Amino acid sequence: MNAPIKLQERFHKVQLEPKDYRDGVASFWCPGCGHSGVLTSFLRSLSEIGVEPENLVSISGIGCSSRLPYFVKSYKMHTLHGRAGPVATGAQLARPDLAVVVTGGDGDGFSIGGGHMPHMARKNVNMTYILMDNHVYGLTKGQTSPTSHRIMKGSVTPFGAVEEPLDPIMYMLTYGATFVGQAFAGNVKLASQLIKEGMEHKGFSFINLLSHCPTYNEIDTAKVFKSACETLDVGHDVTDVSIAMQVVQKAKQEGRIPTGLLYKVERPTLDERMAELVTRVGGHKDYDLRKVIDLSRP
Amino acid sequence: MNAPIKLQERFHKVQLEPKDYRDGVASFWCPGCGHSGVLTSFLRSLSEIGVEPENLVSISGIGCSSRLPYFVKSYKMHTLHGRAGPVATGAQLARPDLAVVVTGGDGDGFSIGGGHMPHMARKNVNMTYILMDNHVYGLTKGQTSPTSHRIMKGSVTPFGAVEEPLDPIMYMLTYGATFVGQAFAGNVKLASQLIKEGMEHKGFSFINLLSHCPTYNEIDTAKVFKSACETLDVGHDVTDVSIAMQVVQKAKQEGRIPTGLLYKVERPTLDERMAELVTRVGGHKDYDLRKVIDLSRP
Amino acid sequence: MDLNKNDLIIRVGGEGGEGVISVGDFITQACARVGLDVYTFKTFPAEIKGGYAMYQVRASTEPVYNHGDTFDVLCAFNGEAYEMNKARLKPGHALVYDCPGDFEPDIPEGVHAYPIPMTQTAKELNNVRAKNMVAMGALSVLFNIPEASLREVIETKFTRRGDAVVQGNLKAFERGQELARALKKTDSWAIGTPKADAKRDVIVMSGNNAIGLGALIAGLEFFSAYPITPATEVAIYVAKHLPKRGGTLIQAEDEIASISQVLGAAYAGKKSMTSTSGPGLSLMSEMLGMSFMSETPCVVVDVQRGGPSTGLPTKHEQSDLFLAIHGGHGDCGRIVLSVENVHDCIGLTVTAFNLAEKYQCPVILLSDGSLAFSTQSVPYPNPDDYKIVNRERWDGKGEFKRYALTASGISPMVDPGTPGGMHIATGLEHNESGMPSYAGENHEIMQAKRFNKLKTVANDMPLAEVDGQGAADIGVIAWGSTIGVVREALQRLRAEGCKVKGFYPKLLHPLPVQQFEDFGAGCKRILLPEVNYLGQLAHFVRAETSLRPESYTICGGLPFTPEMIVKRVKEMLA
Amino acid sequence: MDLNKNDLIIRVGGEGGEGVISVGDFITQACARVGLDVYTFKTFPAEIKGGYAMYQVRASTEPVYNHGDTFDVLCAFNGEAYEMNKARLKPGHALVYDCPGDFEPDIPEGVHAYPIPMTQTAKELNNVRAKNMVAMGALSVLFNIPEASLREVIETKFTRRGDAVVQGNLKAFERGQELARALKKTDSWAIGTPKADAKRDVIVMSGNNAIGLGALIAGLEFFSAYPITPATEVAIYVAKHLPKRGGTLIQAEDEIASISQVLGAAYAGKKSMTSTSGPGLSLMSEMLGMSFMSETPCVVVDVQRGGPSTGLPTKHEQSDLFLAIHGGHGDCGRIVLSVENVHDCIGLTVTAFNLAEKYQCPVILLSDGSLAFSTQSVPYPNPDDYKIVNRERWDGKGEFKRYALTASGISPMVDPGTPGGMHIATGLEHNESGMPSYAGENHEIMQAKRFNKLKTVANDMPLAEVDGQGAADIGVIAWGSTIGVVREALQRLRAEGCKVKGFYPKLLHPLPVQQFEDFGAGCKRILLPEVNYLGQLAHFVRAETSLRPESYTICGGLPFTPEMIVKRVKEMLA
Ligand SMILES: Cc1ncc(C[n+]2csc(CCOP(=O)(O)OP(=O)(O)O)c2C)c(N)n1
Ligand SMILES: Cc1ncc(C[n+]2csc(CCOP(=O)(O)OP(=O)(O)O)c2C)c(N)n1
Ligand code: SF4
Ligand code: SF4
Ligand SMILES: [Mg+2]
Ligand SMILES: [Mg+2]
Repeated sequence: MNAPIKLQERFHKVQLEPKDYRDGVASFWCPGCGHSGVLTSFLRSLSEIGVEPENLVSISGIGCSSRLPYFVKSYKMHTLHGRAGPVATGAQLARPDLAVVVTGGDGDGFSIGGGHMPHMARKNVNMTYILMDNHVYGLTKGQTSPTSHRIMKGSVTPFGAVEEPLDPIMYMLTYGATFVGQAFAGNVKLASQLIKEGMEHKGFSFINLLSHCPTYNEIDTAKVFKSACETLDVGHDVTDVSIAMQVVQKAKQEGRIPTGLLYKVERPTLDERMAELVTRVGGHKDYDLRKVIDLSRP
Repeated sequence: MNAPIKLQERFHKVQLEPKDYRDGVASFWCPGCGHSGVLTSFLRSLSEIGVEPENLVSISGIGCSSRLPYFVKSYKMHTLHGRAGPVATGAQLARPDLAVVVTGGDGDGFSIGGGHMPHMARKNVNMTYILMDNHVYGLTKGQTSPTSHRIMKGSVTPFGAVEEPLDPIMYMLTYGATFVGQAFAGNVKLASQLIKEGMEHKGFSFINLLSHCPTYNEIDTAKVFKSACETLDVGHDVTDVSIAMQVVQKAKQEGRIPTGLLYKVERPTLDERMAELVTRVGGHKDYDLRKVIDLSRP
Repeated sequence: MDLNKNDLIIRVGGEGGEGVISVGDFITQACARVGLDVYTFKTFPAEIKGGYAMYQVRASTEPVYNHGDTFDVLCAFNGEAYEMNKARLKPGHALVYDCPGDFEPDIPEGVHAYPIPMTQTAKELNNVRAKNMVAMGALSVLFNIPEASLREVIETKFTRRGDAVVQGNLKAFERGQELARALKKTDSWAIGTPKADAKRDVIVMSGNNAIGLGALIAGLEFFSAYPITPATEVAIYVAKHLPKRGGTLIQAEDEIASISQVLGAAYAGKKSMTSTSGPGLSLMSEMLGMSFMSETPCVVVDVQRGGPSTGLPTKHEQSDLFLAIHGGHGDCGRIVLSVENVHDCIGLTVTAFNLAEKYQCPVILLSDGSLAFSTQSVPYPNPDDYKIVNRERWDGKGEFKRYALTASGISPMVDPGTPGGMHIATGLEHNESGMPSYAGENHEIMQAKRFNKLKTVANDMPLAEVDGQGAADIGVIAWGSTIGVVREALQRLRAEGCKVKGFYPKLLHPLPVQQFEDFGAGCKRILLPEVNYLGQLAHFVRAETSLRPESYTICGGLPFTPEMIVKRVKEMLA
Repeated sequence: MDLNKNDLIIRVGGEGGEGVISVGDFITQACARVGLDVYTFKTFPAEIKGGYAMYQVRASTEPVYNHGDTFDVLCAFNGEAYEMNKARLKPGHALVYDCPGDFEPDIPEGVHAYPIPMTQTAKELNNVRAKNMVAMGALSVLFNIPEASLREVIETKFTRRGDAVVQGNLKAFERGQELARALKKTDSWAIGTPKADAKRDVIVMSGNNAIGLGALIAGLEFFSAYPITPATEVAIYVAKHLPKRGGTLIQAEDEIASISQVLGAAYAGKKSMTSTSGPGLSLMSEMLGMSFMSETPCVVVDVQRGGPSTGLPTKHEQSDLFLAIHGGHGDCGRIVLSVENVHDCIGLTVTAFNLAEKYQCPVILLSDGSLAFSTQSVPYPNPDDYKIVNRERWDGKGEFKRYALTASGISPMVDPGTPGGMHIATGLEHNESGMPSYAGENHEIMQAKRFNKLKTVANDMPLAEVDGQGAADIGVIAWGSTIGVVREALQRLRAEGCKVKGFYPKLLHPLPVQQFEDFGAGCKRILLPEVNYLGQLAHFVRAETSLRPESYTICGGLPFTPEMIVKRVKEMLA
């Protein structure tokens, strides 16, 4: 039997331009939408990683952001609102040799899909989750999302949101993601670098990209995002989760958004642990089922 | 119009014994189940709070733990697996003058119900959530729960759990719960004190009670829980979330479980913010609807 | 056609953001003001910004029941709007279009064309956003749209933005009028003159807003929803007005949380509801079973869209009936209502609450994507005219048993906080006190209790409307907004001497079987048109009555037109 | 009764934890070993620990199709077991009971009583846990349960725990035999002697395990589930054995995650499934629509329990058919199969995978609570004897269009990683390439594609079994484990000269309409017994065929018995 191909062996195989990873359909986003920056960054990182498009699986839920896979040359699934994570988990476990990337919105990921997030992270599913965080529901035309500021007036909350916004980065650090980064979507250089590193990382990588929605979010404009973003100190220790959390908490108090790679550690991935089980029982595709059936003889 | 009754005015109204809060039905738990300790603690705190049973609403999902409301004299709902939180949120918002308490299991709260947890906490719903954390699925006869240790062999994971357990306390600190405490279910003194304080706290209070399941969890026995539990330093600053997180992280590394009140702050509750909206628009029950309808005249 | 005299249909098309929707709204309002009956129809671009938007206004001196077969007048703001509608331009139609614009229409033979320099004039006026006002001015002159009313509407609408804006828009409007007056009118299309006794005490609302209003009238106190097209506007309307009544609206983290919160609030004694579309209703399946089992009232509005799955989120379909009636494990009851028009959206929402309170079970109200945004004129709804039902509450006497077996199957409820009424509401099978009981006999008795009480639901509603009298060659059964289409089709068919009858149930579950049988008994054949693939209501009619309706299903994202029904009935008669 | 000669039913009852289940299992195994046909039935306590547990074994020299009307022999380990069954003890029955024990039975007239000091003897042997072995020893002597086989089974079972445990149990077993030999046998009940040609190459499995085995035979590669009674054992079985085949099993955070993971894995080319019960199936409604719309195969096993809502989690019911067929918004297709017995659990699970792969849609397999834990002897399933279908995969030629319109409606799939096959699987309405398309015509074409392909499903399965020949006065249609009950009832009725026929569909959706019609044509009246409140299959038969079956519904948490069917048919004939 051939040894299974490892995901890492898929990288740096081809030399393609970013545009070679662009699928032929026109993007559907509004002019000036931050999501376009995410797409640009994603395409650039794919080019740098050098993965064959057919070995990339791009999965999303529902939202403006979740349209992204249509614009990328790859295998792809456009699933249901909030369910990209578990669908991607299934695809990744089925084919650990493929690069699996989820792209989706703040509502998709942290509102309806919020129940799945902890488990992908703590199980360390070997995939990359790119959150296109515009602090609003774009596709449904402007309601508050879990990352919206309290002052924001959504269409369903005309008097302003009533709750504290959540911080995706803090959540993911708590959940045990093994790679956590953040960037402004307009900063293609940093964003694409984080995506590249995240995809190369063995384990669950989470990248929060602050992506402005000029149509429905008047508060968190590109300008606001840009000026709040502050790159991490050069000496930032990415292996200590407490430090990462403190950085985030401190920045928040000061109204800043820390960007760059916040946290990165290694631990066994879910598919590795699954493969371990198979090895432990001497399992293989042609294992004689009669041996199993015989166990039920009276 | 009478000023609405505030929840706090409901307390210290009656002098009842713990047993007076016990409903007549026999408990259904196995002998030696930690959940019995939770019940004892809950009854004791009710007696100390002195709330009339009819002003208490006790809500649960599904699990061994979720049977608890049957044993408490109160208004109560036995809802669906994972849904106690949002059901309780609805009840609390409908009747902010009543004491609303959720009791439920680790699976109920952090597996299927995990998507609701962040939102109750960050919205600061004025209720108390008691997690009866036995690190296992009791009612379905012994599968791993999200808090199970990796070495635990659940019936569906006969080779051991494949993921890192999650820490309910860290989650709740991250989610923005305004009151977070922890105790061993067998420590009725501490547990009942925390429940009492949690119920008296204005805002979302979360209390994690480590509750052994002698029938399906051989690892986390009462003895193991008891010896790992360590009360917080007397000087612990409950108002600083970073300190609380550090305490938890440090204890985890050292194999200890910190118990006592970890965190407590005040901020407006969801129902307060809702009441504010009503005030802002001059709303009241008898507002003439014609004024609304007139807005749709052509 | 004789029936349609004094009945004009204007379609305005252009790029989203060009003010197409405003023009449609203004015309609608102005017509309603003078006492005309209006019924509008819109389609939105799939894109968030830009894309083709369309607004069609039908205004008549007679009651209008639907958006009509096709337009009489097309007003094209741009080339895309022209292209989208070119195929429908038939001899006799009028075309008003931007000229010079981004296109050169190739005017079909017999079409009356009126070029108006909309863009250019707006530019000349240094007010590019007022292009739509230029168009509206031209339309008002060409087709007799009540000018005074239009001016009033413009003033009312723009007042908030200051006098300069009002004047700027009025000016563009007037320029449009002048431009039109300079043209020679070759067609005879015109908005009718309202009858002397025309009812002017009306409001104009969309279906979604009307559902929100109905809920307020019914006494709504708690609302929780998660945004979803095309239902979000129900929540938006309620969000604005519910606080005025002291009520609470929550945007939840998902639909499961919404319906859960609704049940919690309902248990706590409040009239509670949620609104959603198909995907959300699917997610609520489990909790709706809890509502039935624990006998906790709730109202769920489902504004249907094109399915299955994410499907066609902005398109019209009536395809959630299977889910509404059968969605949920176990034998699980509920009441399902469906609305015909905006007027129903108010009244049947009140009914939905009344039934939920009386029967202590889930009530699902089905609306649909075209009705969601269709604005219609309806008589001013006086809140005092509605009968409001509140749940039967315990009288405080004797021992309280939440699930007491009563003759009607309805057991009084009690609000938390009431001394002596403590009990548990549970999704487990239980005895009269609410304690779990898995005894076989108990389950049979309790299921019978829960289902038997629903047997009288039909008695609480007016009989399903029968449209027409005597024996019929063809009986047409319709539901939802298809009813309005059938009404007009049958009028036309009868005008041509056909023996036809209509049957318009609003209560779809439990099905009022005897009423169906009575109707069917007077018809030789039965047609059942519905906008879905499988013929969903036809399925239930076949399963529960002796009727054998012939299904006529379409699922192209649009409602039926009267002409389609007329044609099919004639084929059957041929 | 003649038919039941050589057919004995023993019921063992006691406190959960006393070894009731072991005794039942041992007797079952021993009987199967010697070539008897066995069919067992269990009920579990609602409590986690303790409470009344019951295990009934039916063993026969002839094929057995169900658990029977009632027991012939009752073995009561304690007073509760006696109390629970006292009312069923009829003259002629045998009662074996613990004496001295915690109760003093008041032996009914005509009952053959055998007091055995079970507890006392176990204590004397210093082996209190072996009380059940004492009882089993007594039973073996009294009712001719093959002794040698029982000893073998005991040895095999306890070997792992060491020789001392084996010997201790054997000793208790022997003491039980001695105690029974000392009693005078007054009844004539005895397990039959297997025929010379009895099939001994059998396995003994529960329904849940058999579903797991069927999945393995079908080529299962990915399994994700969330625990739920009574379905968990499917996952437990698969968890043990799937890694041997290199496959992956995941316990997900909830049912929505399970079905989502299944779809992801299926898209990635793997045969994937989940198992659940009603509440979980409700939660999966939305994602099942995605499976249909995106044409991604999946197999979902629903082991039904008492509903609605949390209902009666440990009880038997067949009440998820509405949900299985109609659960999900929009017009949403799927294939629904239902199993009769353990043998079907293997074979129909293979079929479920084959159909999912061929038709690229959700396949729901319905089992039920009593079958879940019923162990039955079935012929040894040779994996090579099963036809295995794999999805049609793209041949790599030309341009790949995922949703290509083909004559069959089935479009080849392609595994990720394949050059040239890149495409999107989407829940939005789409064109042949998968690109979103909301054009009306496209939606109509694509819905037709997805539904038309399902029209041939019935051809891929054997014709639904017709039990009996010629014209019948009464035809009985049954589904699920009710079929086995009807089989025996019809045998008895025919033995009494009644003209009866049975019809046993396993494919419930799309309904094989013509087969129903053909069956119905030969019957004067049709009875349709099912264990639910609303008569769910009867609903579909009425909606989709011309038949008008008479519903016979029960929902007391237990299956039908043959006697109930016999009685009802006779009433109809009277
Ligand atoms: C079950 C379900 N509920 C609701 C919706 C409606 N819906 C579509 S996208 C969306 C939110 C989009 O916000 P986000 O995920 O932040 O993405 P964005 O559009 O901002 O990029 C919602 C509520 C849906 N499609 N499915
Ligand atoms: C939708 C749904 N899925 C699954 C179940 C089955 N179920 C009941 S309780 C439970 C888990 C119980 O574990 P936990 O919440 O930790 O409570 P415990 O019994 O340990 O106290 C599960 C999976 C269910 N009732 N509903
Ligand atoms: S609505 Fe906002 S998020 Fe959506 S495409 Fe437009 S700008 Fe982007
Ligand atoms: S199974 Fe465990 S959690 Fe459940 S009642 Fe028994 S000991 Fe308690
Ligand atoms: Mg967003
Ligand atoms: Mg637990």
